[in-house]
Amino acid sequence: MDSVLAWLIITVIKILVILGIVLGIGAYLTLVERKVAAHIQRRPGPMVVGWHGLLQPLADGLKLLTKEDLFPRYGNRFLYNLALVLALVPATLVFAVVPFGPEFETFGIKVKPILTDVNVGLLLVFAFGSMAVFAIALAGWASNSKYALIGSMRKAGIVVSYEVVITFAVMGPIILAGTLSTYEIVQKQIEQKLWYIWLQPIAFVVYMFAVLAEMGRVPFDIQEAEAELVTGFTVEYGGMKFGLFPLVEWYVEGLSLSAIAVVLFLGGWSPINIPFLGFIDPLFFLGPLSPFVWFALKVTLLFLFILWLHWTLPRYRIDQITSTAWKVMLPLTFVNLVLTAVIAPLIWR
Amino acid sequence: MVKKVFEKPLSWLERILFLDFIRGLSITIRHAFRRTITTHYPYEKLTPPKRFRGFFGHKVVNGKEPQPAFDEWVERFKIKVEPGRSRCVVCMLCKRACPVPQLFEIEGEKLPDGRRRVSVFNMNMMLCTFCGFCVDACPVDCLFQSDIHETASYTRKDAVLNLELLERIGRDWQARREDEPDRIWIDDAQRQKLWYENDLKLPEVRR
Amino acid sequence: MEYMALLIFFGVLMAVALLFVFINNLLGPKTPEAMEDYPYECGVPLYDRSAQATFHQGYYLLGLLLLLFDIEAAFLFPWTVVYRYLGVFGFIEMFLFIFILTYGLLYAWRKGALDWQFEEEYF
Amino acid sequence: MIQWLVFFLFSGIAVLSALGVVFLPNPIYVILALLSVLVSVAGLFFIAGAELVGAIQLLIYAVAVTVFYVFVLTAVPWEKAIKKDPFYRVEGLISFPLVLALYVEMVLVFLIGVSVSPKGQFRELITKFGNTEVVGAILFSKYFLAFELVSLVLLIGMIGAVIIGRKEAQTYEDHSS
Repeated sequence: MDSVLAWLIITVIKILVILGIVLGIGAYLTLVERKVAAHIQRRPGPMVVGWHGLLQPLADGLKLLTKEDLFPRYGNRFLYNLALVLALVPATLVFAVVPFGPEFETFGIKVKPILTDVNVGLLLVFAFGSMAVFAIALAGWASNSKYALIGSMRKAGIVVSYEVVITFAVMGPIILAGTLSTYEIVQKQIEQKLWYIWLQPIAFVVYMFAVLAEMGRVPFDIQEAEAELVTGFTVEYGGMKFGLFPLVEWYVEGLSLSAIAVVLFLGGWSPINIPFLGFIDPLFFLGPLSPFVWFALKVTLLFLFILWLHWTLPRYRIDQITSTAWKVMLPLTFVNLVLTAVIAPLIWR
Repeated sequence: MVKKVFEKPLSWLERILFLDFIRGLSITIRHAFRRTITTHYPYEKLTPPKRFRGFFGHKVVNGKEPQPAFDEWVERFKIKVEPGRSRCVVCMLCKRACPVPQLFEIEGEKLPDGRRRVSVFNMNMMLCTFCGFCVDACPVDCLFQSDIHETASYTRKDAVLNLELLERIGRDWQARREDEPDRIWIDDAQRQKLWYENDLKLPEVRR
Repeated sequence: MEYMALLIFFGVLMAVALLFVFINNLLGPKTPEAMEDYPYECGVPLYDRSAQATFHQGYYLLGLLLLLFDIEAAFLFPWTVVYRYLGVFGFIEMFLFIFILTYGLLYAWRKGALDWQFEEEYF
Repeated sequence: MIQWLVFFLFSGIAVLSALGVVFLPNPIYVILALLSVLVSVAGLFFIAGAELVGAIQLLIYAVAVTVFYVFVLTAVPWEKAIKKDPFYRVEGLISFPLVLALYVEMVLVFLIGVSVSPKGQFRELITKFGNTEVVGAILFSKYFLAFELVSLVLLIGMIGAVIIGRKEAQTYEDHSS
């Protein structure tokens, strides 16, 4: 009974930490995005609220909270609200299988900094990650606007194409690691002294493309397409409801899928890697905190890279996106799978 | 003659290694770490060019009227000329030229000495498209467009310019800018600094 | 036990999501106006009350293909995990599997099923 | 104890949503109810310890199949779809014995399967190696022929899908021209 209680307390603490990450850091990423976008366009970005706009997300949040709750006239109120729930819940559930660092011991209890280390973690990631499509489809359907409907159908088209690609792209690292658990995959990379990106550059590129598509980031942001669809499926939402969709789609999903990319390809919480030789840790002075810092650093860099892409590239057309997925990405992942199967025995020695 | 410019198709190496992506990314990252070039609008304001077509104003009588025309029109309509007041001769040509004539509300009054003067000149800016036809039509160079571009107001009533306000805008403008040479930007030097100090060049088309 | 944590997390997230749904109703002002809830249509009146119209799907067929390839992926995931213990036999098995399905992909490609199912004029 | 509680929760949701799939008039509610059924059945799998099946249930049924139905949604003529009167009464009557036969078959297979299934032989293996590994080991050694045949079945399915899908597109072109 005592162990159950301890487990419950630890679980609740982990859940609170994840919620803090999702809602706190997620909100502050709006500021990061605006600053990055501004500097790429040689503007200073938000500068007024707080020092260099540091309090801007709070101001935005307050503004969104005190908006009137509007509902489009001929829409479907139940589905309109259900879309919000469906957007937030699966996207955040992905964080349950993201390992933030190695197992550590405090007060005599061993704690894994991962909510649930399940055997099929990766499959859950992609299942939950793709479920965002229902939120968008429902939001588009329930708000009874043609812009929203077109946007949501485009998102469904993208998910159809990239769902296959992403599942095949991650098979390479899984072969090398021989497990589907996210925690174990990182451990295997540390044991084999190898980040899998060195052997899986194709899979990494394909995975990043698929991440951009699932997040709805440029160059695949056609479900929003400010210029033609007036931000697509969110056009009839207002207040915090409007704020939640970009929060979930761009920031929460972006963070979780970047974290999974770090876990699969960049060695999770391990420091800088020299293939087959070992790891160099310039942050050794942080002691036991260093793995967590490494993990956060890698996720941040990857996320900044996605932002950088967003503010550089133009947008593709929907048929170009789907045909890229099926005609370029999918054959590439097949080739990558066979190649990995050939070289994998060398890694297992 | 039309010069046709075609983009060179990507080579296989460029396709595989995403070289065009990398080229674009390198441009954006270089710009990201340079100095910002924008003015922070509510705190820093650029002066618009003299020919800027903003809010309307009435030039006042100050001895710089377009001479043969002004005297002719004053004689024709028997206008009382008061220095420091509007040059308007109540000819209604601006109202005629306007595509939305009901935005003008112009009335003249007869003074005891038999001469006349403009008494009401309201312009409802809610209807105005800033096309400038009225300015072209004005025979005495009275109605003009000033450099005021912050035209927002809190109530609809504030959007109606009356004679007093028009004269005030005109007096202000004449004091500030009437003698300026007619060029596009007042602060060309500042613009040069913004653009050329940061060696911004327009890219050439690859062919 | 591991999945219980997932279930608890799910419950907490449902609560958070419901909070997000109702928070605007609680905190926001209520100033009813005649046209405030009118659907967005670029400032013109709606043509039909319902926008949930039927329109032609360009990627209908891709949905079917997704289904088939996902089933394939479902078979390959156990293989990736146990490949280490299967050796050459496992490699040949997988190679045949992928080969046959690549043929399916090529067939779909040749038949134009991977293309957008529209005429050019619809762009 | 708590396992049973969660089991009854999920199975209750599954049964209720299945009833919804059958009786709800609006197609989008039907799809939502179907999603709810699939997710709660995945939850049942997770409780029973069949992690791989549960995850694949989520990946294939809850995402791929249901997204496909979302596509179908936009191809439905709405004026007809929302009407409540039954369209296919005769077909329903004809198919009823078939559905009944299917259910009887399912029950039979279930009972026979329970009687001949290995009684807990794999329990230790699963706790030792994990669900996915055991499934993979059995699938790729004992049943490898079935596995290869599956690829053929999938190929046939793909070709059928392409042929049917293309035909529809051609008729569409015929109409438009």
